[in-house]
Amino acid sequence: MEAEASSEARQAVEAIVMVAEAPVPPGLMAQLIEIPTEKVEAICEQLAEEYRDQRRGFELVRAAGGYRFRSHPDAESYVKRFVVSGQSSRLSSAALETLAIVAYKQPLSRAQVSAIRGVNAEGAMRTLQQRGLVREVGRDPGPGNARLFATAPEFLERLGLDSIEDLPPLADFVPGAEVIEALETSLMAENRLAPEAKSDGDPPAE
Amino acid sequence: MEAEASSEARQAVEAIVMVAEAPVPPGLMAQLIEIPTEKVEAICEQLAEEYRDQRRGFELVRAAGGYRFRSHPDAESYVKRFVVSGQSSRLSSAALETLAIVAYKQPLSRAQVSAIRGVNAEGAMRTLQQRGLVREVGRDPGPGNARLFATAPEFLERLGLDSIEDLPPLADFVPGAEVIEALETSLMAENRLAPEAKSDGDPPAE
Amino acid sequence: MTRGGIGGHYTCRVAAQVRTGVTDQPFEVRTDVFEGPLDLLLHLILQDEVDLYEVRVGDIVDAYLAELDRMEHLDLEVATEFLLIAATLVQLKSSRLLPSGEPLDLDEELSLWSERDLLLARLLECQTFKAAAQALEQLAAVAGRGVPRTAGPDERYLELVPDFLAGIGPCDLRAAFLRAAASRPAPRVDRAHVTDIPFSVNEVATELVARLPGAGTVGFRDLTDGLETGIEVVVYFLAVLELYKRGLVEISQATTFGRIAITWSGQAGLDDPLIAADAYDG
Repeated sequence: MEAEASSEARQAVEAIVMVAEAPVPPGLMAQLIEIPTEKVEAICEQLAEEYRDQRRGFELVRAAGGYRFRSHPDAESYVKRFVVSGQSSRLSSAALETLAIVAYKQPLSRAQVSAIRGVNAEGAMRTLQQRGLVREVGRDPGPGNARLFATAPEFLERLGLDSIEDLPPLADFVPGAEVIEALETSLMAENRLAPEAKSDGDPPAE
Repeated sequence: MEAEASSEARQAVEAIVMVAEAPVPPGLMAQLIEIPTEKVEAICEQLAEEYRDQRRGFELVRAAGGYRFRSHPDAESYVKRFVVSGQSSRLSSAALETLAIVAYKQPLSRAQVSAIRGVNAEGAMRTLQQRGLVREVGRDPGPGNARLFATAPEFLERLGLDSIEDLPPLADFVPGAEVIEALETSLMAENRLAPEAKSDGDPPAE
Repeated sequence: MTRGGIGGHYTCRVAAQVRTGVTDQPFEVRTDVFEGPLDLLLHLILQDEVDLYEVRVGDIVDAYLAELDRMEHLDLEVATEFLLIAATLVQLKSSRLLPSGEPLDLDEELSLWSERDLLLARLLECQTFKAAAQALEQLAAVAGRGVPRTAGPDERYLELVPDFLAGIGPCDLRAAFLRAAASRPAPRVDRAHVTDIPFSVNEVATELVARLPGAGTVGFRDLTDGLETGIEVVVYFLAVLELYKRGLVEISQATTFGRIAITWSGQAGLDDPLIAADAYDG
């Protein structure tokens, strides 16, 4: 049956949209799940309808070129209480990491933030801009003329810093144990490839 | 009907957990929705069951003292394609052992961790702090005022545990009699220390 | 007892060396890395069922000294802890070698017992936590199959958030940066069925600029582990060459087809030359 066949795809769509920080384009989901884009859209429409029928507290909406979960307007008063309660007042780890990247690498483009974080930084960047912590400071003179972002004065004030130079330096960072272990493992792999190398007993030069 | 009456509360719970960045304690939801905590917990259990029955791509789980949405394990492969995040960076065995010591002996100082492992715990502790799994929780009131460390909520979340009490009991991991015997035998200076002297060169008695 | 530490790692090369002649499978343990004497002892005793008295303490000391040489500076705590355990072993061993007819001083015998018991207790504790660590890893593996939602409230509610930076200081920011830059593997969407290359040389180079400073020496294979197509590896290789050209990394390869070791040598500072560089077309 058609419905049965797409059960896995349905699950995949729900799972991906659930963990996404920004609207997920149906085309991307189509690639990931390896089904046509129209199929993804059909699944999303169907899911949105199910949530409506079941009077869920959330809805699946299409926004900014993609699908996202958000709280249902009927539950707005409770969501407001929750947000105001301050329990969600700390920056999400996604937003904090994004803010940190902007702070240390400014000025830079959204694409550069995403490249460092390894995930799409759109949503987090938007949040930070709205909160006045990050602002646009110009355009990249290179190809593409990407918008460049930097921290806003509000950011320094809130952190009690005089200038960006007062951020704790990254340079004295010492690699963690797992880096050392990975290094050892690969050194050993090398020894295995060249068994005679170990006979001289020299410690590997590094 | 009871089920009807709680429809608004149900929606509120779903909406709040949907907008949360971290597990939401049932007590907090109870305050916000103005219903008893047990009621919140009952709603959450019911919702979790519904999602299971409907083979949703997400689940509602209890972790680190609260409820949160999470992608369903069945959709793991698709979600992995979509996000490359924390769980794919595995901890080294050194970091894991250190983490286990902190988890079961918390709060404790770095020196205490080092004493148990017989190796300097600095590197592993730093890694764990960076990963947000371990955090400083205060100072030892005794001499030296050593910093004390404990696991962070992120630790419980990563392990899918609700609280530290849910850790498997440490007693389960105490080596079995045969291991203890092997260790004892190996450390035994048999001629001198064994209860009854044995003829030299014989393997120790089983 | 000194509560020092051992930072030295006993590589398997060491273990194989001490056990020469004891087992006929000297290469079997090559995948292990030992952290300190407790770890090594546990391994020798449990995994290989070696009679401890067959192990030449001198070999362990030699191997350990070689290990210390390899470390950049001598850590006194490391050395102390090691010597303590080595001394205990020597004492236990020597007591066994003494002619059996000659009675030991009672005090000596008691102290020998207590040394042994202390070492035994530490080994047991160490073994217990090793097993616990494995259990935790399994729990994490099960829980890690799902990814938690961290999206937070959408824009409609954001202005209601009372204090966005509550409890966050400069050090939290630094930790967040290191988390974002260092512990995250390369951004990768599995697009094996799509022909285009998922990232450009410039993107990879930017990523490496974030990852490599402070990461010590990293093998090329560590960087490309998990990539699926040859072309992706090529993009990484080009990115590394680009960094080399700009004098940001040192590259070395000890043997033909051996490990390519990459070490950051540029400024790990705010003025990052690559960020301002022209984009490559991949």
